[in-house]
Amino acid sequence: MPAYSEKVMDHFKNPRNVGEIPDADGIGHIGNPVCGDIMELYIKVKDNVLTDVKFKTFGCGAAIATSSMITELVKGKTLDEALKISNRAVVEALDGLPPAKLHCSVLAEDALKGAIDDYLKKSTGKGLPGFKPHEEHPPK
Amino acid sequence: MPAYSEKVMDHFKNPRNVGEIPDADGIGHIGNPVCGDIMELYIKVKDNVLTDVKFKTFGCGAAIATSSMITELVKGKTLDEALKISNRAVVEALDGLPPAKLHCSVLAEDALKGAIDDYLKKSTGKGLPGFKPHEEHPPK
Amino acid sequence: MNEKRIYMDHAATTPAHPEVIGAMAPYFSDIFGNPSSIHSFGQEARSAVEEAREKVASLINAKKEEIVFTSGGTESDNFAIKGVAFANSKKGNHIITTPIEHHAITEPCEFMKTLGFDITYLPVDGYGMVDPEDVKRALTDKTILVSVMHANNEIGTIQPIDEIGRITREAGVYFHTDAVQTAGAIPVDVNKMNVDLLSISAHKLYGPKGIGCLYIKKGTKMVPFMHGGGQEKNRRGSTENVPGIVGFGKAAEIAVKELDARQAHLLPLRDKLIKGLSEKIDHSLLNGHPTKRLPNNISMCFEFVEGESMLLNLDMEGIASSTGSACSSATLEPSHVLLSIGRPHAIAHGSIRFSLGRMTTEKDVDTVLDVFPKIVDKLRKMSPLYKR
Amino acid sequence: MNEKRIYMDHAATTPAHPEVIGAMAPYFSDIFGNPSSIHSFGQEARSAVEEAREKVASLINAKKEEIVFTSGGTESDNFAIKGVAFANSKKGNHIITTPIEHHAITEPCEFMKTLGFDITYLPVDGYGMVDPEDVKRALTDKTILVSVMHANNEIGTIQPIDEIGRITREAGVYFHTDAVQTAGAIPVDVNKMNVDLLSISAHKLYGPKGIGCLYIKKGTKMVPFMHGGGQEKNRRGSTENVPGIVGFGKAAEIAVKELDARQAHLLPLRDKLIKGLSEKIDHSLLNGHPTKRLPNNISMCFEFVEGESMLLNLDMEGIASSTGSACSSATLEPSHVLLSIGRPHAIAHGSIRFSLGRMTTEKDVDTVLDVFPKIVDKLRKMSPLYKR
Ligand SMILES: Cc1ncc(COP(=O)(O)O)c(C=O)c1O
Ligand SMILES: Cc1ncc(COP(=O)(O)O)c(C=O)c1O
Repeated sequence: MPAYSEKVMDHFKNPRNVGEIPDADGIGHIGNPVCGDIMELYIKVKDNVLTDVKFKTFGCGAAIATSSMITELVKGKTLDEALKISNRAVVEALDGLPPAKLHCSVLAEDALKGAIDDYLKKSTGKGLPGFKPHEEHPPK
Repeated sequence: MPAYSEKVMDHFKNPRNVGEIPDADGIGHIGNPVCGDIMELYIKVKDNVLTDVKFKTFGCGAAIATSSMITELVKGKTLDEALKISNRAVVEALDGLPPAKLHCSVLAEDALKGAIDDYLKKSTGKGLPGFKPHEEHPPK
Repeated sequence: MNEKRIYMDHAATTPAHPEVIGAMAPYFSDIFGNPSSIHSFGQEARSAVEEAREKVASLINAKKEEIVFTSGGTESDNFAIKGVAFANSKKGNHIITTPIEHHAITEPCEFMKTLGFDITYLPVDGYGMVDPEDVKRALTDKTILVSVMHANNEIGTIQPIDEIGRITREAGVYFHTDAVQTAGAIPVDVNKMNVDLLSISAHKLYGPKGIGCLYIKKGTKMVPFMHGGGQEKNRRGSTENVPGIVGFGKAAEIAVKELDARQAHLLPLRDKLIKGLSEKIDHSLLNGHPTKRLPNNISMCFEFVEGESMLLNLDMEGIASSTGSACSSATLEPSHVLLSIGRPHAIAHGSIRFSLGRMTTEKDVDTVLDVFPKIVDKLRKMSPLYKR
Repeated sequence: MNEKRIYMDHAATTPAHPEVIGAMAPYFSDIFGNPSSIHSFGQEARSAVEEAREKVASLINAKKEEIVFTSGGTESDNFAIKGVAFANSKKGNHIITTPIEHHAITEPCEFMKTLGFDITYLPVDGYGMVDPEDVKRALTDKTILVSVMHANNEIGTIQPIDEIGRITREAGVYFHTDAVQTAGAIPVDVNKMNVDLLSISAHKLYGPKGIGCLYIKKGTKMVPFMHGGGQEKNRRGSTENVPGIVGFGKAAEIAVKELDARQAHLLPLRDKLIKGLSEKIDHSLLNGHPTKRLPNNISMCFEFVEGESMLLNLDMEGIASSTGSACSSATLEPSHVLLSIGRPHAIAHGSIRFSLGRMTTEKDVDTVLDVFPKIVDKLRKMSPLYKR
């Protein structure tokens, strides 16, 4: 059972960058309702920089907090910089997650990559090389 | 574990008729050290009446109390009257015994019968008809 | 701090009643003897234990000798399943139960499976109700035990135990019921219910944690679960938890006295909360039977939102509740109970249970009715599912 | 009433330490949450449990994660035996133990026998001591577990656990020790002792009744004993007994602090009582090892008298003791421990155990030395055996 850090609770209580971007350049959609976590990540890209990032999440406290945290971590970063931010970095930025909740950070990483993948496909015709969402949340 | 009645504790604390009768007319010896209970019952008989009864007992609280009680119950009684006093009567006179301790009353009855048997053997050459101590306390 | 908070998780555990705490107090260091000891310290403790046994027996209309104290509901359930299974394995290896039992039943059943036992899980309907006819149909000549809980801890549905008991008794098969959620909450009568075994856990009825009992009808063939010294008439080893037992006894005594009042107090509150939430929140579903239901149980699913995030938001408002979502469990599976009554995964993840208690007030209910719809609203705004 | 009485039965149970009672107090109805609950009530309780776990781990030099809370020594012992047996039955079906274990070990072993396990009971010498070489000789390729108690509850003999542990570790066989009588009484260090499993019961060290723990070395292959919810990292179901666990933690903390002082206090009292009784009463025998012995244990046999009658006479004088005579048991057999160390039945029936504690004074010892010889004298006068 979760005993969340203050950072997690802060991001859960006041999630940053909630919402959609109607004219998003890329959208990452990850997870499914069966497993109880869905994240949607919207990005705006200008000159290779993530000028805006927003999310919508259906999920537990950790799912919401990791979504919020990853948007904060990548906003203003270049795509390359953003892609270097691993799920581990998200967990660290949140002062840790209970072991049973680590999968949420993987979800967040995948949602970001999914959005970048979508952006690259739209803009270059080719997606993010090697991108394949983790199989943490297989549909049943 | 025993929760003895007040009567039992009274007879245990102040056992009646403890001792030996050096010139006893009959001696009942029952039980053995293996099982943890031994009773010796001494009787003096005059005109078919138990004029004196004494006991020595190695055993638990119930063993001592039943020995004491049976001596009190039979003292002054005729042999026939005494033989009618069953282990059950001893238990009742003591206001009951814990189930695990009922065997002690059987021991007391047998000790009395043993003493009368011994007396009859000595005085008439024939023991108490049908007397056979219970097998409650087989030696090991 | 407690004063501002609203505790609506009585199905998880209850605070010990003040009289329970008072009753236990002398037994920690004054009357502290081991009840198996012959000396006066031991005998004082023994009397206290036997007095408590009487009180617990009264709560369920049992005989004193039929009550075996355990460490709680889980031990009682393990004892019932394993005790009957090991003692009657010559007769048969078949156990019938339901898919909505507490893990304290299903896990021992699954364990016995590894030792060669067959387990039948009966179907339940959309309310989580068992059909007694299904019990009849499931019985075979290998069946040694049927275990059906009295009322479900998550969705509150109360089973037709009496009827099932008539069927098992006729078939000569032992019948166990887990009454952990019902003892002290609704009438429990082992005779009317036709049960051979019944589990109770004290901390669910304002008694202390770590103590419970298994009712074992006289003559029931069982092996001990806790093998050890000859305590509890050789049915359960271990030095008796004297303060716990005394506290349990007191809790049972209070429950007998208060039973009617408790139900009269809780039913309108429960129904007000269910009605209010259903009206105020769209896409909400009541879990469990609307009337054959624990008087303190409100279990609902709210679509498009996840349970833990609702629960944490409630907690932030000082309201304690529970969820059947199990995002935190290793399997990521939501409650097996909600799945068994046919809730799809996505909806099962969005469940909340409020369980009321002795101290719940109408004001508490009103607070929840005020606060909770806003929470759902806030979370739905954040949910990628709601827009669709 | 307590004031006049002398309690010398600390091996049976101890009064909870005042600080233990104080520590538990808030956890009955203030901080009463279920530690599995996510809300604040639950998390407060969770913290208390984890803090207590730390303290208990410290007492035996274990890691926090290696402590599983149970309902007491009996459950810990059952868990150790059955948990290892069921989990390792593919590897083997042979368990080695001793004839002088507590029933909480021998009864589970005898139960496992009915399921096809083989049990070897090692020989013990006249002091009840196990020879480590005998352990080595008894090991087979089917052996999955060795269980040898740290110190015996009746006769106080302390076993060479370290050495046995070296042998089992080398052989790759799990080793359990029942430390119910030693934790808090003498140093207990799971690493020095080379054990994989170790049982403790809180009420033997001034903690509350109904709580204990099993130390499970990391990596030990076990199945749960109490199957249920995922508590205790899936190793033991059931709502945690929070007040009990907190009390246990406090008792462990106090024990760490007081351990040296306790031994220094008890050893001279123990030896004075043994010496005094031996000198004042003819035909008396010390049971157990004279020096490798619990600091609080005086166990003796007095020929020609029976244990319960000594005990009751002591109780009448306000002195609480214990006997290995079992005239009250269904079998009428005296203590299996006394028979195992070679005491003939008749003598085994005449045993008394005094077990001292924190509050025992030299005056108490002197009172016993004054009173007890008179009791033996009185009973011998009544005994048909003494004259011979
Ligand atoms: C229906 C039911 N059975 C069994 C249990 C287990 O009881 P305990 O946690 O006291 O062992 C519970 C509660 O957790 C329950 O609700
Ligand atoms: C050596 C030993 N093991 C196990 C136990 C059982 O402990 P509990 O009665 O707390 O279950 C005891 C005490 O009764 C004991 O002395």
